[in-house]
Amino acid sequence: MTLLYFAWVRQKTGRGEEQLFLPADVKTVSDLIAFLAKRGGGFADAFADPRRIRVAINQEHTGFDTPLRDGDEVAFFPPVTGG
Amino acid sequence: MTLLYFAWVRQKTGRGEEQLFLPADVKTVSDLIAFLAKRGGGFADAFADPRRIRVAINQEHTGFDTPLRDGDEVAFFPPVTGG
Amino acid sequence: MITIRIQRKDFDIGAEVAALDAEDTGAVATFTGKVRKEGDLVALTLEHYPQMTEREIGRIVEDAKARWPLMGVTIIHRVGRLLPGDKIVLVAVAAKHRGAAFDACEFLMDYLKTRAPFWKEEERDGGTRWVEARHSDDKAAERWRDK
Amino acid sequence: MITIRIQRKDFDIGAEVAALDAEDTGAVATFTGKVRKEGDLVALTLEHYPQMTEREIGRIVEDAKARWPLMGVTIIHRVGRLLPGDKIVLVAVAAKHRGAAFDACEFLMDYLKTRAPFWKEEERDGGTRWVEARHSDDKAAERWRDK
Repeated sequence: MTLLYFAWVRQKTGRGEEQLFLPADVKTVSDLIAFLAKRGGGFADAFADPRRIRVAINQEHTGFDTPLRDGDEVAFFPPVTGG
Repeated sequence: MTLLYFAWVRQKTGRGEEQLFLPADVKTVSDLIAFLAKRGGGFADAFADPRRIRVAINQEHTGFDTPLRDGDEVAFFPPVTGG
Repeated sequence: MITIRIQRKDFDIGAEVAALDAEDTGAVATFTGKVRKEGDLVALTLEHYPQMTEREIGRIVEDAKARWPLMGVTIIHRVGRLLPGDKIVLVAVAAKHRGAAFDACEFLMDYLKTRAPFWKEEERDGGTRWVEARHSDDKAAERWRDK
Repeated sequence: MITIRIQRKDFDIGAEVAALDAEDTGAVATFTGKVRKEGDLVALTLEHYPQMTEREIGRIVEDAKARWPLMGVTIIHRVGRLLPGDKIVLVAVAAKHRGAAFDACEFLMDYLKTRAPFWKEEERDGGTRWVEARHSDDKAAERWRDK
């Protein structure tokens, strides 16, 4: 799957995009956040408080319970501040 | 006083403006409307139904009970339709 | 800054908004009213009460300024003969935040429609006819009474 | 007609409204959001999620079209580094009547603020900082839920 990071999530993780093989025990967005936080460093910092994070799958806003499929484009970002 | 007429009130009365000495028994806008209607012809037609008429005194919207003074500028017109 | 103009000629929305802008403005709401093309409508002629128009619009703007913190208001209303597609009126409101800009712009339009001394005469294939005031405009203006 | 553009360059409100206009349009409401000059603010940099932005705005516009009879919508959102006084966003809505134009314009702004994937980073004398989402924007968007 493709992971994308924006705004301070991008800055903390130190990357804007990466490719990831979906690990077997990662079923939902929540699982993926826990998996990424365990990387430590900037990832632990970025995902320390999931309430501050929003997620889109395949360019649509969604919630943390959404199941993931390999091939998904998953984007993590702070609440939006455009307009 | 100065009387002004706009839109169909102007068309029915056949004039846009006139000077008038305030008759002694004309105390309020209602009295003036009754006085003008008695002229007959286009004036009777214009003022036949006072509910269709609006009035401004000295360039401010007002009601039919307002007392008149000589020197006032009194304008009669239909409900406004700008914007 | 308050600008009120009654004019025969057209206006440029972008230029009016640029003229209205202050540096601490964050939000500009505008409304443009146009002559709708409908059926056999040939033209609209707008008459007004020149001695009263700008004064009444000025009072409406003061009322809006008392209700919302506004940084600028521009109101332009055209008079004379206008064709389908022509612009009739512009209301532009600048404020720090969008809520005030939107609300004040809508309030100004509702009050212009029901208080500013303009009258429209329609010209159709069959002749001319004065436009009737609409009850829905009175209702729209009444919304603001108790706010 | 629906126009959605994400661009670095500025826009001309008058030209956009002219392009939006259909002959049976009677009402055009616009909203322009700007970078406010405040304190030591030097610039705002707008980042977005390019693959998602136009799609999400498209969904917001479809939602508005399902709620009101609209004749045209134009949304332009700038990205990149903007200075105080610069325009950020334009929402322009054309409809037959002003109620739909005003409501849809405000709805589109409320939804853009809370759903379109843009993020603002402020540059001040002391450094840079990501702008926090405002609770008042969520509240503004929630108003439309049951309407």
